[in-house]
Amino acid sequence: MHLPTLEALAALVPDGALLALPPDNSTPPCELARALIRAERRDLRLLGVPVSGYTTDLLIGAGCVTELESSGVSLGEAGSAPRFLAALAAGRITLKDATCPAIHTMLQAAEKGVPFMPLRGIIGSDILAHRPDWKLINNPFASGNDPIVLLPALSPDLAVFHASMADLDGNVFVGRRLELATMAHAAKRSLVSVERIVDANLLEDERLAAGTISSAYIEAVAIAERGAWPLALLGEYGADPLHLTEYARAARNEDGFRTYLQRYVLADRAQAAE
Amino acid sequence: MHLPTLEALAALVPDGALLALPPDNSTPPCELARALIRAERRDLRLLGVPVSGYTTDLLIGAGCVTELESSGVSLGEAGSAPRFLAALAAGRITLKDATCPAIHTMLQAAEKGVPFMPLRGIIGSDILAHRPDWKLINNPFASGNDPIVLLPALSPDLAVFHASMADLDGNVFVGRRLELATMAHAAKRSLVSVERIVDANLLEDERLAAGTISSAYIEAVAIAERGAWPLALLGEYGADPLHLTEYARAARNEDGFRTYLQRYVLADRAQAAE
Amino acid sequence: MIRDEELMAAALARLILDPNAPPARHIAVGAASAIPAAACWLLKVLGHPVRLSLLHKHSGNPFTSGTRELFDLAGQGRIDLFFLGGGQIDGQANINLIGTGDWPGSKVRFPGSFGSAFMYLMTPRTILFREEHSPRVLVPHVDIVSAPGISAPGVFRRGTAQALVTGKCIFRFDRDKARFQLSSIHPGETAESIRLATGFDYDCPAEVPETASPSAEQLLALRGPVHDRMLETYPEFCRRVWGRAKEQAA
Amino acid sequence: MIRDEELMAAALARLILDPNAPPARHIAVGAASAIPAAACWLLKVLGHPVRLSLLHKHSGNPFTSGTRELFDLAGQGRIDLFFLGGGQIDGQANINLIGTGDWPGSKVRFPGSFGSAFMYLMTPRTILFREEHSPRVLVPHVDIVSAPGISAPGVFRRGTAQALVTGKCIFRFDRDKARFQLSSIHPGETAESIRLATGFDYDCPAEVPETASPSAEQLLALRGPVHDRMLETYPEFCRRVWGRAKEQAA
Repeated sequence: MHLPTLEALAALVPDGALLALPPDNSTPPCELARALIRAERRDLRLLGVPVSGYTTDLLIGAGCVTELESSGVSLGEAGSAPRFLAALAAGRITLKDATCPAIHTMLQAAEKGVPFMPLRGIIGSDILAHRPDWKLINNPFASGNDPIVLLPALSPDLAVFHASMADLDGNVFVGRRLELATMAHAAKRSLVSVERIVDANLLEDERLAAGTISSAYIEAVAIAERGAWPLALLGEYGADPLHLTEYARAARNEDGFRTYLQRYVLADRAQAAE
Repeated sequence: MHLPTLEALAALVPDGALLALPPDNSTPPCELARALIRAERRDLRLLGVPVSGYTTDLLIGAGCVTELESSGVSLGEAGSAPRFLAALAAGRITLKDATCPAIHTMLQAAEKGVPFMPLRGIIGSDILAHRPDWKLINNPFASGNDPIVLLPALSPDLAVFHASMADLDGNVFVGRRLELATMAHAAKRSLVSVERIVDANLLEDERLAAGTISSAYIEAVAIAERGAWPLALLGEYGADPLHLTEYARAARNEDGFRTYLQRYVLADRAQAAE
Repeated sequence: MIRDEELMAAALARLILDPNAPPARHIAVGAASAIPAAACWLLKVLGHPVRLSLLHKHSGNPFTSGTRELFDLAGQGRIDLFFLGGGQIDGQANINLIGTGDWPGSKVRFPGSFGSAFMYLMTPRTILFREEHSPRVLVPHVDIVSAPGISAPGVFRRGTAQALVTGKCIFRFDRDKARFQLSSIHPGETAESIRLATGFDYDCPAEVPETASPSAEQLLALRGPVHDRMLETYPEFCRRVWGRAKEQAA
Repeated sequence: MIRDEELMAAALARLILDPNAPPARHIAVGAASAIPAAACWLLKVLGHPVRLSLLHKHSGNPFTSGTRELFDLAGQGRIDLFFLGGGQIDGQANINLIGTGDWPGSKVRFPGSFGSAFMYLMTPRTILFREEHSPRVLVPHVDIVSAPGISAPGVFRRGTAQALVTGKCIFRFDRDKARFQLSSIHPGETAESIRLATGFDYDCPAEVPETASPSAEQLLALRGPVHDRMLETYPEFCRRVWGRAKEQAA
């Protein structure tokens, strides 16, 4: 389904939904996040696939988020994620610490339609002690002692990301970032903003097909040019490091963040893009 | 590693190896199979990923195979697989019946480096009763009775297939047949025949990267033009149904098969390609 | 004159649209299922909204994550309807794709189970289809169970067979009774001829309607646009049934 | 004049080539590990056969199956060596990337564990790297364990830390004693200054050599071809250390 505006796409995200988000260096749906803030979405639960950055910090700062599961939260070279840290310290968000392959594995379990999947490692990490939803069993195929962690399937309400292109049938090209395919397969529905709609069937091109997520998983697509700004979109455009530094500085305190929000999010998009 | 001849590639397959093979409608390494027959390879164990056809029937008929694990063996529209049926009836091969998603799952477990993975379904099928290596447990995440099958990781000694192209670094393009990627990831080593070597890095092209298996998994590549003949190679050329019918007819009995082998396999390749 | 394949395709199309069955938004069709594919294309061509995923479609194959994706989709509950056949099918809707006699087919060996042991349990609806209707195929009890018609309580299962369509009739499956009931009889057959040709016991109401023939509109669609769409994936079938594959394929 | 980063890169390169350690055919390097990346590029540039997979490489990123592929590769045993750091690192080589104080970081919250809880156990060799060498970072016991330095018998684990490289010295890790030993001291430091700056206890031989400075050949390589190869992935680092990122990036 193609939607006329990003606002229409944001309208499909209900309060309280569990949103799977790609990391900053992948296909971050920044413009969609700004639309969610303008729509005053509340009680969102975010899942970093497998880590989180600017988009998550922005949504947390704007008060849209009550819960976050991730394996790491930072602004990369721009430093730590200030609004995340402030919200965590103030107890405004609940944090579930994970480790990258565990998040991939929980999504793979949902993709496969099984209730759990095992993963090596983790044993001895305090993460395990703080994840009552993760189970430690003995490998049923081992003759002796061989503890292994079982992770529950995780099916987000929505997978949201920003891709370079979709076709008229709603197939979406993500290239080699195939963790997005697993994310879309695992999620109940996927909402995607794209740079452009192409007048060709991506499934018909053998070069593009492997990097294409079939429309079977995509509920809606809307165009958002430079929709990953101020982050990069793989194969399309680079990040805006100066802006990220500006954000990191502004977001150090509540007032600075409010000013940033006013200027780059709540103000109309034309301005924001300047 | 690029090899000068297909014979050199076949020489890397030891007697008794467990070979993972793609099905007829995927990227079947037919010319490599013919080279293995010419090299009189013995005691091979074949895994159909997830089913088997002409290539497998040919290797079985030529006496290269002692064991087969697959979810289905047939020549498709050309009918049943005659040499497979004959060898099975004569007790010359051991057959492990599986079901398609179970084979994918066992390879996924090896890809992930875990000893097992669960899969729904299967319960109530006689396959389960004949697979002592598959386990039935109760879902540890369920409050009540919820039996589920656990499948062991399966790591073939070799994944062998025929692709359209490889680059100079040994990266191989398979397009949307990404079960081949899982097969290569799960296998200890992969041997690939290709139609051509391209003078470009497949990883540098975002359109091709998602359908490319990185050289990290590929032990050796050799050129075999029309190496999938008489089967099709996706996106390259179609199958040769007349030849497959000729094979099906010839292979009905041992003599006919010997004649076929003589003409199309043991005779030198130039002739065979006619 | 209406071909048997056309009659069966139209009958399958009606079963797919059955308002009493769970919705069929996404249907997957295997390589061997030409007539079921024709039924699905018929619905699409006549404007019914249904996503059709052909496993062996060459151009534009919908499974961009490899052949595993079909099974992942089914695992996710995204495949609403699938078709299965069987070398043997019995009165409890068990299917046998492995062989007759002792394991793994000491009398006759069939190709194998393919995905049936998984798909039959993961799909809300399965339509069993086998053109040959004989005591050899429709047996009291299958020699080997590739996939079970029903499952014990507690076993995760989304659905069972909705119906069994053969060259002679349509049986409905009653999952609670684990038993087939004769639902309609194809032209030229009688309740008696069906009983004689069927190895398993089944319920038979006093009045059994004749299987409705395809409408003129359906026939036009089947012989025109449906044929054209099937040509790439099922050339042999198109040639055999409509005798036009060669020219159009060339 | 030799920069600290160049000294550490050369030291890391020597550790990677350690003939007594398992072979390092395939090394993966994360986004935050610029100096380890420099060490790996140095080996490649000087002709040592090693496969280098940079997690955040933009063009030609080696992970064509998505970011999960790194962890799958490690699971398969195909990653021979990985680098880990820590907000805290203790005397048993436990690392803490989560935070100080109570869970999940009541005093100082760090970014998070990333893949450490998996990679540390799945990789035959891990080299711990942290530039800051202070009692704040090198503690007797980490407040929170992101990934354990050693594991109980029976726990699947391919390897432990080989060494810990800091801005002041190199510690070797003895997995049997679960204890570090001072191995070499960077120019300008002494055994005493190391002891004062280290919060955990460790073994210290009577004679501790000075960390060897990079050779002229290594310096040429680092400032030339290594810099050029790192520019795309670590522009900030290149600018800071070699002050040439901007021009060349432009």
